[in-house]
Amino acid sequence: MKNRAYRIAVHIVPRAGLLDPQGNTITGALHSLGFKHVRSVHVGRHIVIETEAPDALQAEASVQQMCEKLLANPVTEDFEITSAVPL
Amino acid sequence: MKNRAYRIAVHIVPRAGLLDPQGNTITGALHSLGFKHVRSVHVGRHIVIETEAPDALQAEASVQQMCEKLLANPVTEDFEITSAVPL
Amino acid sequence: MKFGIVTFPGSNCDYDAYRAVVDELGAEATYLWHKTEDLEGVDVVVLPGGFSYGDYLRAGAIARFSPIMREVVAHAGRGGPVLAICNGFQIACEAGLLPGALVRNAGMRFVSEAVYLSVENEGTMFTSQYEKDAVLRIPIAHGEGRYVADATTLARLEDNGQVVFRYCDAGGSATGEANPNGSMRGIAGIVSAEGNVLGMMPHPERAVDSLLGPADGKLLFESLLARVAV
Amino acid sequence: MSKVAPRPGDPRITPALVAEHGLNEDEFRRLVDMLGREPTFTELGIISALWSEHCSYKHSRALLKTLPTEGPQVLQGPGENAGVVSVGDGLAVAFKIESHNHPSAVEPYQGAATGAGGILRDVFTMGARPIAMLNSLRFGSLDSARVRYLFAGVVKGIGDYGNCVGIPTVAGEIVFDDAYETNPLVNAMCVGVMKESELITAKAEGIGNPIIAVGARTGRDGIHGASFASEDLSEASDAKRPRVQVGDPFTEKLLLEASLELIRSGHIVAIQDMGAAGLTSSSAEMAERGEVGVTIDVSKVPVREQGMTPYEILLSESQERMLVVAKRGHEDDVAAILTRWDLTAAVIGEVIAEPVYRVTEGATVVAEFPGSRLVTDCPRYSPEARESDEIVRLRATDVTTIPELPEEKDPLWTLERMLSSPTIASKAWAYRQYDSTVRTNTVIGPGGDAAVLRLRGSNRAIAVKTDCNGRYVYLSPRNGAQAAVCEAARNVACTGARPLAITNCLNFGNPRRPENYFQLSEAIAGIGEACRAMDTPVTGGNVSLYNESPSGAVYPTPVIGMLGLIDDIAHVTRSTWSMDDDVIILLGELLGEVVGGARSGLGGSEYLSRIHGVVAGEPPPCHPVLERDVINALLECIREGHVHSAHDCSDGGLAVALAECAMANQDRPVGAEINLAAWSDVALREVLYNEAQGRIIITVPESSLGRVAAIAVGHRVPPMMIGRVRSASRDLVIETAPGRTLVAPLDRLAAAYHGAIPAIMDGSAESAAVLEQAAVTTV
Ligand SMILES: Nc1ncnc2c1ncn2[C@@H]1O[C@H](COP(=O)(O)OP(=O)(O)O)[C@@H](O)[C@H]1O
Ligand SMILES: [Mg+2]
Repeated sequence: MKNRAYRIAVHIVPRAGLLDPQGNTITGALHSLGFKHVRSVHVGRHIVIETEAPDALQAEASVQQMCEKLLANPVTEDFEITSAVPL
Repeated sequence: MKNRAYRIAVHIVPRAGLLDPQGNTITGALHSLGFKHVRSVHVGRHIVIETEAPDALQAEASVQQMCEKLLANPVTEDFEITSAVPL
Repeated sequence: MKFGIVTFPGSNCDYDAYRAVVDELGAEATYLWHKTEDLEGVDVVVLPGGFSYGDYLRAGAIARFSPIMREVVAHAGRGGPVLAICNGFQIACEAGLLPGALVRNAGMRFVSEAVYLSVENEGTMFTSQYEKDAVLRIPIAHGEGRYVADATTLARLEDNGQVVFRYCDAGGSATGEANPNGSMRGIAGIVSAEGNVLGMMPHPERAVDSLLGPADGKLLFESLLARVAV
Repeated sequence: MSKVAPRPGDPRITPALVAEHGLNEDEFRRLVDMLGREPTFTELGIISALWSEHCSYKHSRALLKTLPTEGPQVLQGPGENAGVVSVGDGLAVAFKIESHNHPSAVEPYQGAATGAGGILRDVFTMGARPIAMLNSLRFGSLDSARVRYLFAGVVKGIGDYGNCVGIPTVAGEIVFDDAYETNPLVNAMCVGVMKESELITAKAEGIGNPIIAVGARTGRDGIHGASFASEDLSEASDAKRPRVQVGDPFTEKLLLEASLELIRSGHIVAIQDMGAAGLTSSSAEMAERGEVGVTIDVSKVPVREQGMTPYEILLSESQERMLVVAKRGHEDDVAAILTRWDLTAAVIGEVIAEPVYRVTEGATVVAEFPGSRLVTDCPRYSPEARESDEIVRLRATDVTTIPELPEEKDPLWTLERMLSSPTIASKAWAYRQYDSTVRTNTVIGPGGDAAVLRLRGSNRAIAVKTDCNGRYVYLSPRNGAQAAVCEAARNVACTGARPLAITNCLNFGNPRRPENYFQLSEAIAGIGEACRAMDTPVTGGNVSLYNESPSGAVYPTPVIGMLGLIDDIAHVTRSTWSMDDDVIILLGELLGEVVGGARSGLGGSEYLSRIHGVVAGEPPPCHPVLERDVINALLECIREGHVHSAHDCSDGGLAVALAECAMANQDRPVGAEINLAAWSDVALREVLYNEAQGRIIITVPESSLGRVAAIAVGHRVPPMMIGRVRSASRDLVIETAPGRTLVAPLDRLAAAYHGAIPAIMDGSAESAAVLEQAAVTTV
């Protein structure tokens, strides 16, 4: 079976409940810039992967593995994978 | 007019054509872990903002401003704003 | 007794550890290249500081897959001593040699300065030569040194005496102000449950020569030497 | 010569295109004359880079020739990637400073990071292992949001790069002044050590030897960076944003290790960084130094992007790349070393006998120059020099008539206000972000007068520091440049080091304006005079012109990077007080030497600028010969073991220097009793804040007093006992007139000095933006 290329985005976010200094710092900075209506900010990683696979499902499965093995730290992070988009 | 709360996610990515050392290094690591089909990886930030606004459009407009003023580096990054989700 | 100092591609304190062991302790040391799978019969493995793979993604995340890490894990499994400093600590956590994780400093900035540490457990093979409750002055230099773990893990670490070093002030009190990176419970260094893997963010290998400042790190290395001498 | 035809798709050479490449009509005629035909687009690009100010030094070369460059200590003077001096015991030190001003103005984080990367490569390509980095920075006032963003970004860029490569950043300076508002100065210096025998130069040699591109792949970044660095900063620069280069410190670390291994391996004959104007300038310079021809095939260069043209490949300023000339037949050995470090190497050309500089794309020749003329035909300019009337007027201002502010009735107010001036205040906010202790050589890190690094395998140490007071140079260029050399020398001497040699970075405005060229030529003359008196030859440096913004040129800022040598590590001396009851002595005249009737007043002082917002008056006269006497006196006292601390007086004068001695060391503030009543006939502000040159505060034990006085007098230096250290006291007490004292609590001084910059930066939105945007790792 022939492979084709897919693009998949992954969001890796700090586990809820962990102190989020980055989010807090940005919230503070936004307030001081006049964005008073901001309630909260959370920052994670947005990783865009282009990979080849026989189909979208297998592309996603392989990205799931990448997250488990390398991209996310299971102690501190959660991840979510968006659907594969054919290129 | 009464404000309500929205959640908006922003994706900030390194501008195309610029060197992406982080993406390159992760690509290399994924290859050596056996994910040979990976073509490229780009790492950006995934920022989730909760803010109040009269309506979704204005919430998005204000997040657009936040990106321009603070969140994204205008010289090296592009950003994209997802639709506001009422909370 | 022989120290094996692992060199990952972006290690940069491997040299400091080597010089500390050889010049200041008069012990034997060798560099171990990360692509090899041979520990060359060393007694103590040092995972040194630095930026193993540029610390891209997360500090230590990629290095733990280096070929040599399998051997290091096996060595630790046999009860062999592993001294994991700074980036080494991050790698050890990523590799599961130690519980918890090291994330970005609470102040978000890289912090380079000399801090005070209290020795919380002088009964380990790394701290036997220190006095009880000793206060040490040792440099830190890191951007991702905030130790985090879940509540159960933290409780277990405390109960088992696995918290070996805590950030403190000059008088030995672990105040919030003395904590340079927001680590939970001011934790600066922990040992594994078996006591043979020490991970710490401060750099004892930079504190062995009084020409450069207090030599409070020297006893850590001497503790290891004393253990094998027994 | 080969036939060179335009490449299909290349733009036509029009006057507009030529102008866009920064060539004037005369320069274009020279080019056509050299080639004997119209250039191709690729050739125009090459020349535009090579004849840019940044690469060709066309406005400064004649002036630079006047600098002293020789001495028994000099192993390699200007002209190579870095200067090299012998420091004894078979060891040599390579050091160099370079600017990255314009890239940092556009993108502070990457601009500063790649600046640090570039200067590191300059040092390790000499065969030296980098052991320390310094940085000299100028920004506008921190009141401006943009300036806070630039400051935060530059500091983080320097830190992240140096920290990752593992080279300690140990010293520098940071000055804030409106003159640098939109055009900050970012100068980075690197210092490396090697055995004398390991010195290698970047001279292409050996006909038939392969030319190898090493390190990162070539992308489209920074194309035309060199000519960009040679233009005024204007609105138009904003449109040039895609030119920014991104640094990759991890690859740099690999390149550093691989390059040193290559150099020691004996497989190569030359190595050179691909810096400004990338492959073009590195290959042309190597050929020129070796007086050989080269041929480069751009199709063999490893690229990062598809469809790159020869023009783009030649002019790319992608970072972390090296050009190597290997010995023929050793290509595989070279490749093996690089592979071990996960780097690539590609043979892209050859050293040839024919005296041409030739570029091919496969078999097609796309550019060719008569090699020897590429450099010799470069235009040289000595434009008109004329001092600006306005500056003459400013200098003639009688600043003694400026009335005191009502607040100054309280002298503690003035002292606190001085100490909290961001230019004077502690820079720990910045250098706490720099790993200063990695490699375990740092005997004195940031916070001392100069940094001191031990030399392993020897009982010696080196001291390094950068200095320049741009305000002095602005008001009086020749004198100010001398003062920069002397301050740097004094700073290294205060640690116990004998000044040995300098590198310099000349940051000036557009040289085609007569008032700017005047400043440049006077400043270079001043550096030369001071270096001759101090016996510190110039071993290299960098010229950065066109530092202008819509509001005018920056202060002329010739930053001096000084290297000093400490023969015996036991002589290392610190700047802060420690021993109770030590006698505090001022070496040098409190009000400056009276030479030719001129005495130092408050002209050009930080006091006038900070308290009164005035930049005017005659800056303190600098007398390099007297400075040398003071330094010699100090060093003799240190060598005989009398000196417990030494600190020079510079910005902010005596009062600021005394306060620093007392509380700069936060771990251990130490009080003192000072008696200045003997000067009560002089205005107090002049006594406390005049910036007379040639002054050093030392502390010695009572028992050394007689000997120290004798040594000083032997060097024609007046030693003045001005007080005593009181280590139990929590105050700095200064008797300003009989019966009148200024009691300055140390905790208040410390709060002003240590708290000023954090109070502005921590929690500022710009600082947050930098931390967020520059996050390599975001959790
Ligand atoms: N950008 C910087 N990087 C590292 N160290 C710095 C920097 N700026 C200032 N320092 C350090 O802070 C101290 C004070 O610097 P400076 O005010 O220039 O001293 P001086 O007035 O004696 O020349 C020095 O130790 C200097 O090396
Ligand atoms: Mg000084």
